[in-house]
Order: sequence, then C-alpha cells, then structure tokens
Amino acid sequence: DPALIYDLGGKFDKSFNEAAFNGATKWAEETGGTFKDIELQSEAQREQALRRFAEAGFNPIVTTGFSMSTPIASVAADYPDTKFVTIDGFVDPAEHPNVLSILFAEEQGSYLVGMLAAMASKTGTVSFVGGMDIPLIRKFACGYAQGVKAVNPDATVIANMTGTTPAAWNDPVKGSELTKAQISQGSDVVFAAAGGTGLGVLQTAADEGILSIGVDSNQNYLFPGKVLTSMLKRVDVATAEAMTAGADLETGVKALALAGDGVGYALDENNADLITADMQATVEEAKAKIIAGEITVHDYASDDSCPAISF
Amino acid sequence: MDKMPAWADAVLVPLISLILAALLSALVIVAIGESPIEALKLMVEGALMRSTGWGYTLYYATNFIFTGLAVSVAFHAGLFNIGGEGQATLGGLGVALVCLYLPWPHWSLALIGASLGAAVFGALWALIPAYFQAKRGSHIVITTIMFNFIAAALLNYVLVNLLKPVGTMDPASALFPPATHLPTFQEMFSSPESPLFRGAPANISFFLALIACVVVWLLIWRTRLGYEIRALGHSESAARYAGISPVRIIIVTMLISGALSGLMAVNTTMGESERLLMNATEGAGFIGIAVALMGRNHPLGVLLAAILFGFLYQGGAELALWTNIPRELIVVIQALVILFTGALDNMVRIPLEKLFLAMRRGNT
Amino acid sequence: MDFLTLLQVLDSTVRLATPLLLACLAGLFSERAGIFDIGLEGKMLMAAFFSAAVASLTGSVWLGLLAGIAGSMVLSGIHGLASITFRGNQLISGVAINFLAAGLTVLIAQDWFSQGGRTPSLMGGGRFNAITLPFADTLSGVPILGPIYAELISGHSILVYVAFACVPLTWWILFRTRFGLRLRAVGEAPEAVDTAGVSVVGLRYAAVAICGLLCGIAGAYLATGLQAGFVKDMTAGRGYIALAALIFAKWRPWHALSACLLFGLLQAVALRYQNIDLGGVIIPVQVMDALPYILTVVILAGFVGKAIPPRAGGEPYVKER
Amino acid sequence: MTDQAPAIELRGISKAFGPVQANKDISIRVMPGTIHGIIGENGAGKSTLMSILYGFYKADAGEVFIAGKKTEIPDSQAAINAGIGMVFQHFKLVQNFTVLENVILGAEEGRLLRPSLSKARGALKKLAEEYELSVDPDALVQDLSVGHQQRVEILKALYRQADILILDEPTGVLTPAEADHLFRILDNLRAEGKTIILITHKLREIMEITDTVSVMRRGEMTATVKTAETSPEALAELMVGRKVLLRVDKAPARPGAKLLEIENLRLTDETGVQRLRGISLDLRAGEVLGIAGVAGNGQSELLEVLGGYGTATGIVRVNGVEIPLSGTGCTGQARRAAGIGHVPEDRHHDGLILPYTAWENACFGYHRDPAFQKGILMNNAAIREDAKGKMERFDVRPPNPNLAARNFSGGNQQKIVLAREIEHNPDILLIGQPTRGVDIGAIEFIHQQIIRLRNQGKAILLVSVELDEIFSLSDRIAVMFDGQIMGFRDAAQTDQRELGLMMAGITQDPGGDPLAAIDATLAAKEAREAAQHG
Ligand SMILES: Nc1ncnc2c1ncn2[C@@H]1O[C@H](COP(=O)(O)OP(=O)(O)OP(=O)(O)O)[C@@H](O)[C@H]1O
Ligand SMILES: Nc1ncnc2c1ncn2[C@@H]1O[C@H](COP(=O)(O)OP(=O)(O)OP(=O)(O)O)[C@@H](O)[C@H]1O
Ligand SMILES: [Mg+2]
Ligand SMILES: [Mg+2]
Repeated sequence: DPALIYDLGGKFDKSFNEAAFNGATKWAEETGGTFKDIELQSEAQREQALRRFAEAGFNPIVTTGFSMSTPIASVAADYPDTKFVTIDGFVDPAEHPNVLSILFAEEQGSYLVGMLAAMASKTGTVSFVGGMDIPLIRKFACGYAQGVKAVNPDATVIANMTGTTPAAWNDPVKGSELTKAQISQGSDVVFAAAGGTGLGVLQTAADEGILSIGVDSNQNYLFPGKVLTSMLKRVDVATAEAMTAGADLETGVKALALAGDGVGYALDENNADLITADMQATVEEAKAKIIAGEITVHDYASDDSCPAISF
Repeated sequence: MDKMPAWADAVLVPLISLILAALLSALVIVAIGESPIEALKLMVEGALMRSTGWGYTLYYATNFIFTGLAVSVAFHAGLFNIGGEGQATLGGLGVALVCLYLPWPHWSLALIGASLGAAVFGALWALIPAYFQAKRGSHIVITTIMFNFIAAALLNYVLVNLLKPVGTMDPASALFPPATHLPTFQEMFSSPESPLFRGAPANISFFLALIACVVVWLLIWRTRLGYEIRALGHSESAARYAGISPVRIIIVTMLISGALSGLMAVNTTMGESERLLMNATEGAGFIGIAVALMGRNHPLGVLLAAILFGFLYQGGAELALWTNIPRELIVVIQALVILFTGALDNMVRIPLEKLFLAMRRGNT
Repeated sequence: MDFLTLLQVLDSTVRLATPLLLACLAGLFSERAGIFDIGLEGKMLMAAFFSAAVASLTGSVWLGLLAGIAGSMVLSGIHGLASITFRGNQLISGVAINFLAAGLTVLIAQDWFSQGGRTPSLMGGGRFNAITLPFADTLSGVPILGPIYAELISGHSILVYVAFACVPLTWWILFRTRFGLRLRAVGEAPEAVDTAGVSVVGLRYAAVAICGLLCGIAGAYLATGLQAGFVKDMTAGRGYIALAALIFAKWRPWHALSACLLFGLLQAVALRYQNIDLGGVIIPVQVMDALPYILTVVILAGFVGKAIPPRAGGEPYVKER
Repeated sequence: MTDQAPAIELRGISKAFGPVQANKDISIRVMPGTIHGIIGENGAGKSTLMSILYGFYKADAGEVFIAGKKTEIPDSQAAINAGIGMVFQHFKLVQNFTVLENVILGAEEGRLLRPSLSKARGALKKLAEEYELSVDPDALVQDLSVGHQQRVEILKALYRQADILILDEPTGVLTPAEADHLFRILDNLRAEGKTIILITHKLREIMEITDTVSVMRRGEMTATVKTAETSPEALAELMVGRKVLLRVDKAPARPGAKLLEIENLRLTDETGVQRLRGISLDLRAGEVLGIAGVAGNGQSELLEVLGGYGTATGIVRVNGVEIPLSGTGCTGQARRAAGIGHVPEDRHHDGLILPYTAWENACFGYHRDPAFQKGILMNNAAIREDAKGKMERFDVRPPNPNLAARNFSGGNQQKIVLAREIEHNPDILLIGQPTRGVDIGAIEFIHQQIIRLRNQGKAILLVSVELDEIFSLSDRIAVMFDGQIMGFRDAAQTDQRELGLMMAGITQDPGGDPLAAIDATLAAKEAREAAQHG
C-alpha cells in the first residue's frame, strides 16, 4: 500500500496538502486500494514517519512540502526497496536512486493568473497576499507579477506578507485587513497564497466587490462569481499517479509545468462569467508560448531574485 | 507539622491527578468514536516500550527541560518569562552562526562552542526585557511576549535574506558541516548485535539537559546567587533590607533564564535538524511554562514533567501514525494533564489531606 | 498621508482594536477581582468556533453569538473552579485553557463538519453585517466631518459598537455601582470583603463569568463579524496582545481603550505600509511586521511607568492553611 | 445582674487547623455593658476564638449564644447581623480605597454607590462627633497612619451598629496618646451598654479598663477572673506558667566613645515629601538611645537610611569613618560590614523571608559571610549548625531550624531576627519596635537581651512607639516629630507627659489640656505634607 505524509500545514489546509489528500482519495476510490496517511506535528516527526512507514512496508511513500527533502535524503538509503516521493522537494537522484522529486513550475501558473488579473483589473492595480515571507511564496508572487506586467507594463503590483510566525498561515482577520488596505490603494484583483489566511482574503474580496484568485486547489467554488480563477498546482494528479504506479514508480526528477498540465488556471462554471473569451484566448496563447519556450517565466528560486517586483 | 506525609504530596497527588486526566481524555476519545484502550496501548508501546520510542520521548523532553528550567529560574526571582520561545529562536541563530562560520575539528569542541553561542544569544535576547523591567519597571510579561514576535520576524529576515543558500526553497540555513554532527543515542548506545534508538533524534544534548538540571538545582539551592534570587522572589523589600540589589538580580536571573532557553537550540538545531529551520522551537517555549509550573519550579519536577510531555508528544505521534485520530486530540490530552496536575491538584489534595488527618487521629 | 488614507487606516484600526478591546475588558473584570487570566486567547478561540458553528448550523448569527458566549463561559467556569474553588495556580489554569481550546475547537469542528477543523463559510444571516448609521450617506458630503462619520464611525458591525459601549459601561459598573466597589475590593483585599460579610467566592465567580461573556463576544466578532467562519487558531495570539494592553492600561477601562486603539493603529499602519522604500533602502517586510511589537516595548519602557496589578491578583484566597 | 442573659456565651468551641488544635473546648460568658479582656501567649488561640465568633473561621464544634439566643454564625454576614463587629489584629482594609468606601463596603444601601456614600458621609460625621473618631472620609486608607486606620475599622463596626465589639490587639501599633484616646472611646461605648472584648498583651491595659479577664494557654481557656480581684503578676503567671519579671533591671550606663555620628541627615521620598529634615545625633558605646515618636514621623526612614536601603544626604560617621548614603557603597551588606546590625520594625515585610526556613533566615543579610561559604557554594551544613546554636541561645520555640519562618509565632519570629543581628556582634545595633505584638514572656527576654548588649559596650539605637518600653530601656531619649528631632532628654529626668507633648511637636508645655495644642500642630503638619504632594 502507499502512504502519504502531509506537511505541517495539515491535511485540510484547503491548499496543497488537501490536494494531495484529494488525489489519494480519488485513487483509492477508483482502484479500491487503501492508503495510510499522517499529519505531522513537529519537525522531528518527519524522519520518524518516513522510517515507520518504510519499516511497515508501505510503498511508495508520498510526501508533500519542500521540508521533506532533507529527511528523505537521510532516510532513503536505509530502505533501498522503498520508493519515496517528495512533492515540492528536491533530492539528488544520483545519490538516492529510490526517490522521485516532483517539482512544480508555480511561476508559470502564477504567470497566467497574473495575466488574467491584469486583464480583469480596471484600476491597473492588482495585489498579492502571501502567508509568510519564504522563497516558495516569493516564487508565486514573482510569477504573478511577471504575468501582470506582460499584459500591462504600467500596472502596479502590491505584494504583502501576513506575518512571520506560524500564525501567519491561519490569520484570516489579518488577511482580510491586508486586502482592505490593498483595495484602498486601488487594487481590484487580489491573489492569495496564504493557507487559512487566504480564506479571509477571498472572503473580503467577495464582500468588498473585487475579484480574488485562489491557490493550489480550485477555490472558485468558495465564492462563485467572485473568484476570478485559481492558480492550480496539480498535486492531486501527481499524488494519484505516484500511487497508481505503486512499487514500480519511476524515480528521478519530474518537473510538472504548464506542459502536461502540472500547473494551470481554473476555469469552471463558477467563474465562467468572469473570464471572457478574449481573456481566455490571450492566456491560452501565452500558455502555448511558454510551453513552446518562446516565453520564459523567471523562477525566483533559481537565483533568489525577481525582475518584476522587489521584496 | 504537616497535614500529610511528603511522599503522598509528591507522588500520590500527581498520580491521582494524572489518572483523572487520563479518564477524561478517554471520554474525549470515546466521543470521537475511537477506542481509548487501543489509543493508550499505542501511545505506551510507541513511546515507552521500544528504544526508538524512548529516543523520541527523550528528544522532546530535552527541549522541555531547557525551557522548563528557564521559566522556573525566572519564577524563583518572581519573574514570569513568557519569552522562552523567542530566546530559543535566537539561541538557534547562535548555534547556526557558530556551526556555519567557525571551523570545528571535532564535535565535542563544536558542542561547547554551539552551547556558548546558544546561551549567549538567548541571554542577550532576554537582556533587553530584563533591563526594562529592572530599570523602568516595564512589565516583563508584556515585553517578553513582544520579543517573541520580534524574534520570529528577525529569524524570518535572517533566513530568507541572509542565511538561505541561493536556489533552495526551504527557508533554512545550509546544512552544518559534518564535523559538528552530535552523537545520537543510536551512535552512542547501539552495537551491531543490539541495535538501539534506530533513527531517533535523541542525542548527546539530553545529557546537557540533565547537567543543566543539576546546575540549576545547585544554583538555586546551593549558591549565594540562588539564595538571593529566591529572596527577591519572595519579598523585594526584604531583599533590599539584606543588601540584595533587585536590579542586579533581575538582570542576572533573566540572563540565566534566557541562556537556558537558548540552549534548547543545541538539541533541535544542532542535534536534530543540523541546520537552522524557521520554526525550530515549535512552541516549546510555551510548553516550558506548563512544565515549570507542573514541576513546581524544581529541577527534578521539571525533569519529570518534561518527560511526561515528551511521552505525550511521542505517544501522540504514534497515534497519528496508526489511527485516524486528529493530531489535535494530543493537544486536548496535554491540556487535561496540565489542568488536572497543575491547576486542579487541590481537588485531589484536599480530600487526601482529610483522609490522612483522619487516619492520624485514628492512630493516636 | 492624505486624509482618505488616514481614515482608512483608522477604520482598520477600529476593526483590529475591537477584539482586543473586548478581550482586554474581559481580562480587566477578571483581574480586578484578583483572578489572573492568561486564558483570554483560549476563550476567544472557543467562542469563535462555537459562534461560527452554531451560526452555520442554524443560519442565525444571534444564536451563534449565544453559543459562542456559552462556549467561552464554560471555559471561564473551569478557570473559576480551578482558581477559586480549588485555589489552584491561575497561570497554569490559563495555560491549560489555551491548550484545551486550541485542541477542542479543531477536534469538534472536524467531528461536526469534516472540513479540516473549519466551519463552513457563513452566508447571509449567519454573519454580522455592517451597520450604516443614519444619515451616513447624506452627510458624507460634508467636508472632514462627513467622511469621518460615514467612513470611520458608520459601517461597522453591531459588535464594534457594543465593544466601544462596553468601555463607559465598564467604568460605570466598576466605579459607580455597589457591585463594582465589591469587585475592586475583592481584587485588592479579599479578606476585607469577607469580613464585611460579602462572599469572596461569589464575587470572583461573577467576575470570571463577565470575563467569559466578553471573551465570548470577542470571539464571535472574529468569526462572525470580521470573518465568515472559523479557521483553526484564528485568534492568532490576540489574547496575549489583549493581556499586554491590559497591563499597559494599568487595569483601567478608559486606558484600556487607548491601549487597544494604539495596538490596533500600530498593526493597521504596519499592514498598510509594508516594504517602505526610503530613498533606495527598502525596509524589509519583517521590520514592519515587528514594528507594532517594537513600538510597544519602546512606549512601555519610555513613557509608561510601573504597572502595579491588583494587590490580591494571582493569589487564591486562603483563610486556613 | 445575675438574671440578665450574657451578651455572648460560647460553649465548647473547638477548632483545629490541620494538625494544630488552636482552640480546645472553650467556654466563656461576657455580660452586656462590660469590657472583657483576653490574654495569652502568642499562638494561644485568642485570635482564632474571636474569628470564630465573628464568623471568619468555622468552629469544628461548639455553640454560640448571643443575648441568650443560640445563634449560628456560618459567615461574617451572620455575625454582623447578630450585632457583632470586629477589629482584626491585621486590619482588613482595602488600602487604595477611601475611608468612606471602606466603611460602606458590604453595607451599601442600594445597587448604586452615590446614595450609600452620601448617607455614610453623614453617618460618619455623627459618629465622629459622638465618639471623637474623626478621620477624613475621602482620604485613601494607604495614606493614613496606623492609628487612623484603626479608627476606620472601629467606624466600620459602629456604622453597622454593632453592639458587641471585638478588638484584637488594638494597641499594638498605637502611641500612648492614641491608646488613651482609644480607651476613652471604649469607655464611652461601654457606658452606652455595648459589650467589648479586648485582646491584648499589655497587662496594664487589662488592669486599667477591663471588668473581667480570661487567660488562654495552648488553645485552652485556663482561667476567667474579675479584674478587680487579680494583679498583673498573677495574670502573667497564669499566662506563661512561671513568674515573669515585669520590670527591667539595669545598672546605670557607662557611655564610652562616639560610635555613630549623624549630621544634618535629609531624605525626600519619591512623592516629594521630606521625610527627614536635618537629623543630627550622636550615639555612644554602652548606651541605649531611645527614639520616641508617633509612627510615621521619620523613624522608619531613619532606620532605613542607617540600615543602607534608603538614599539620603548628610553625613553619617561610624567609628569616625564617613559612610556613603547613596550609590553603590550604600547597601545593607556594606552597613553590616561597617558593624551596624539592624532589627527592622516590620519583620514580616523586611526582616524575614517567611517561606524560608529558620536556618535560611538566620543568615539573611550575612549570607555572603566567608564562614558560610564552601567554594562557590553556600555551606548549608555550617549555616544550619550556626542557626541551631542561635535558636538555642535565644530560646526560639520550637528549636527546629528546618521549619519555615512563617510557622513560628510572632514572638519567636522576632527572636530569630534578634538572634541573627545580635550574634553577629555588631558595634551598633538598630532596633525598631522590638516587642510589637509579642507576648510578655518574649518581651521579658528581648528586653534582657538589649540590656545585656548595652552592658557589653555596644551602642543601641532603639525606635519604639511604646513609651513604656522607651522608658524602661533607654539611657537617653530623643523625640522625633515630622522628620526632625524635637530634643534629647535624660531618661531619668523626664516624664510621659513631657515626651507626649514633644511627640506632638510641642516643646514648650502649654499647660492645661494638651489635646487642643496637639491637634493644632498635627493639622499644621498634614497641611505641609499636602502642599508638598501638590
Ligand atoms: N489560618 C490559620 N491556618 C492555620 N493555622 C492557624 C491559622 N491561624 C492560626 N493558626 C494556628 O492556630 C494557633 C492559634 O493562633 P492564633 O492566631 O489564634 O493565636 P493568638 O493567640 O491570636 O496569638 P497572638 O498573640 O500571636 O496573636 C497557632 O498555633 C497558629 O499557628
Ligand atoms: N493564615 C495563617 N495560616 C497559618 N498560620 C498562620 C496564619 N495566620 C497566622 N498564622 C500563624 O499563627 C501564629 C500567630 O499568628 P498571628 O497572626 O496571631 O501572628 P502574631 O504571632 O500575632 O504575629 P504579629 O507579630 O505579626 O502580630 C503564627 O505562628 C502565625 O505564623
Ligand atoms: Mg492573634
Ligand atoms: Mg500577635
């Protein structure tokens, strides 16, 4: 059986851990298989969970979050017959042949929703709310800003972070205030990449009559007609695929990008009225170009810098 | 003359309180549709019946010993140091700087250096609130709360902008050089014939924590400084009468307290993760308050309470591994343990005292 | 900063200050009666959960409010039992209550709603909506005062007005009524109250109950006024900040208002002005994030003298040892 | 008289605090319109018995009859309803409330304060006139002198229309003038038919004012007698179980070298009030200089400055060497090193750490002494041994150094402090209120120790509000008033009246009734302080 280890944010973070859970559930429903999962509580449990699951014979062991890569690197050699998957993390395949690293090109998905934001914006000012100031969140913000500027080079992108303690991921009240502050600075589309805090952002955007953009999972349904789109990161698909492959999982490094729909933007009945055919066409064109390599979206993590916005 | 024998107060009361907490926890487990007996079995087996379980229990306990001692030392001077979290955070920074930027030939030297780094950084982070309390009367509870937030912001900045290696996603420092690797219990106690503590994070800093317990005990009950700290804690006016300077004691005590909190980072940052993480303290500073209060501010009590909390953490991890019980159940159990052993202890003590008194009357 | 921005910052200040203010007044009642309470955080959290849960189940925000208050008061009852009846350690009890609330809210939420420790988002009658005060629209044209009235004073949820009304009410109760006199006395010298023939236990329970009530409103405001649902740990340390404000205010109602407004303002400013560019040097977001806390320490050390808590505070009333 | 029901009758009252049997089967009858005294050693159970009558503690067994009717007194409210008022040994006042607020607390008229306050204001005015009990109704209690605080307690009881008034050691903290005043009030109350129970350690007071007196020992009532039919000596013997020397025998002083010289000592407290206004005095080896004065006239501050924990200006020389009065050299430890021992007035507050054991307290302030060290640690064994010796020599009971200080009676606590300071063999000993609240057995012992020290050639500065004590111990007497010394007198050549006037700030005998003159100077002093505050 496969096992799934969620990052500290917990199984139901309405975000990428939840996406992994959904993917695993879908896999279980479709195949009738079962999987084991655990929500971590502390840093030290990472390695513990890996070892306990490996010893108990679970295979593959799928993990979410970049923080799992280091523990996997130190455990993998002890269990050569077990396959480990690190979603968002990177483990050198040369050293650890039994590990699959799945990396998402979040900047590409963010780029597309940034374009949508710029097109939907009437004021020329759009904004971003991040949970904590960490590289991953900057990566989102950077891609987003690039997309915005691609459509409207004069647009203003306001990027704010919620806080510096773990509470930053669960403070919808602060998210809400940040959104209000951004609205008063002219923003009329806000992209939230902030876990539970993001709910406050989406809520306030809906209350105040501006558009919002969800993250990781499709969050369009939360406020139908008020969420412009969601930046999708198909952790669910990646999880389900890994589980389907089972013990025969191919290891190495897998980059999930726009090509192959590893990332993308959400279009469904909830936001059908918000995205005009024109907008969709423009975004699809950009998407094709990115896939074709004609447009390169800069990845913040590659050199810790961003051409479109400063942190 | 006491109302009941000391052993009853020290053993019987906490034991009965613990049982009450366990019973109530069992009710909660039943309420969410699981079996409390199974849960208890899992916890005990996972945390205490295997050496690896102990390896985790003691790893957590190490953290709580340091923060618990920190809180209790301050308490003896009448100071409520809620800032363990921030001081431990800064301690982590100290450890990281020492391990990353100084060349260490051997782990033993690195351990000394890192301990110093952790203690100094933790102490300095406690110094400012201490100074304001001593000189300006600024309430240390407020200032230490504030310093927790400030420490988090500082660490966030340092990690993301200064310490994080370029191109990595983790807001964490680079791995420390191998020479700073501290011996784990596995390396210390395992032999090929009898593998022990496999993979457990417990490491030599547990013994550092034990030493800290002894040192704190000596400090508080055997040194002049400890005598003066306790005197100030009991009565400021008497302290002044005896020529004990409140300003000096407040500052020195908080430096010691901050250093102890900071030392926790040797266990987490150097011993376990071997790099500086964003949230390495994980609330241990707050658990330290509960541990200190439950341990009645005595190092032995702190040690026992820390092990109890270590057990809850590790047992909780086992529950999370093998059942569908949400991890918050462990938080509830912790709450009940704190409540019954720490705050509702008189509920047990008063009837017991009556019982013992009646027995004594009956005998004489 | 132009006038409109100022108004918006102040508006944000009011919203951020309201939960602090309610919790701070809650703590004021309790601590004035000699019961220290670091469990404000937990009570608010409990109330936030139950108000959102019941509001979402019944669709009535008022029933939600009642449920939130009830949840908070149950915790108050536990605190009272521990610190009044069984003369336990008030700090430990408060710590335990914070843990209990953090765990129970998520546990129950998961059990009831299976949405990962959240309540469903509240719709329509499940939330407190902003109230537009009379003439707000007509007056908004009046220079200066008009916008102040329309933007700043009008347009908050009813609980905000309740919170602000609680300040004079608290003052009046404490300093103009018999109950207030006795309450203050029991926090200063319980033996004086006892020998005057008044029940120390009764008064302290009353104070703790009021504390629960106000924390209940604070939590309900977070989950059903400011937000539309409960998210785990959504109080995010506000209980501790309220405690700081209480000490800052030296346990006085009007000062509590100033202290909470100050904290609210500092936060509002920090939220609005992240990444300030000072001629090339960009102040990092972390500095702004920490600014409210740094300023608090500076103000405390620089301008506010020593805060002396109620004399009997934190000590159980023990007659016979 | 005989057919009249007793105002109070207690039958078979027993009370245990855990293992301590504080009251054992106590019965007592007090007739209406009389003053009944209760005496007994520290810890005999006097306060406990009265607290039971007032409903503060609940008796384990026994019955209470008020005016012949069996009355249940489960709490103080019941006692108040039964017409009982009590002034506790340790006042039960809210320090930061006004007098008025303290008086109405628990006896308010309605839910709102204003009506109660104005009614009480009127009532207080009447009571003040009726019983000479004037206090400023709007003053904060913490600003009042102990004597005035006691008036507030009495007013509280009278405001509740108490017919039975219990006073627990009321004169322990009063000056002779204040005590006389109190007794006049008690006389008036008795004349009105009220019943009064008076606990005191002072036999003179018992003889002076009571009608009947009971003696308690170790929780039991050992005797009840008519005051007129007994004598102080007999009572003392009943109380302690042996003969007690009620007077101090001392040889004439042989003063030697000047050990302490003080010139123009001044101190202003943090509220801006001048507490010491230019004190100058000399103290010689082998003499006791008694400082008399009403509490709150700067005596405490004088001791604090000399003891090293108050900063002042002026010159102080010890053995001819000037010592610093502020800064780093001004600490308690520096003073001890300079040969000054200090028995502080308030043992609970300053002199002892109540949760510390007796042995820890026995080295308090001397804990840095090299004899008590073992390397970097304290030599607890040595300290304990040393404490044991001290406790034996000073007859501290129980002689158990491991017992916490709070578990000793007041007299024994006092002995621990005295032992500590005296045995360290200081050249100069500062002693504040050495016998406050201590029973006569202990008083006898403490007085003997002070005289013994003087005879060894030490210099002793004694501060006491008890004129009796000042007279029986001092060789010279200085009177302090309002931060100044009104004058020095030879103990043999002055009398209570002259000192009493000086204590009120009057150096010249005005003749006639001194009370008016006293009131005038006191009013002037209060006005000055108020002005300084503002
Ligand atoms: N609240 C209490 N709890 C426990 N023990 C007490 C309490 N109050 C008094 N005791 C004990 O009861 C005994 C009698 O004390 P009590 O205060 O009645 O003595 P007392 O005669 O008033 O003494 P003193 O002359 O010193 O005022 C003492 O042994 C004392 O230790
Ligand atoms: N609440 C209490 N609990 C336990 N013991 C007490 C309590 N109150 C008083 N005692 C003890 O009772 C004895 C007598 O108490 P009391 O309060 O009468 O003090 P005291 O001897 O008169 O001292 P003081 O000099 O302060 O008047 C002492 O041993 C004291 O420690
Ligand atoms: Mg007494
Ligand atoms: Mg006494």
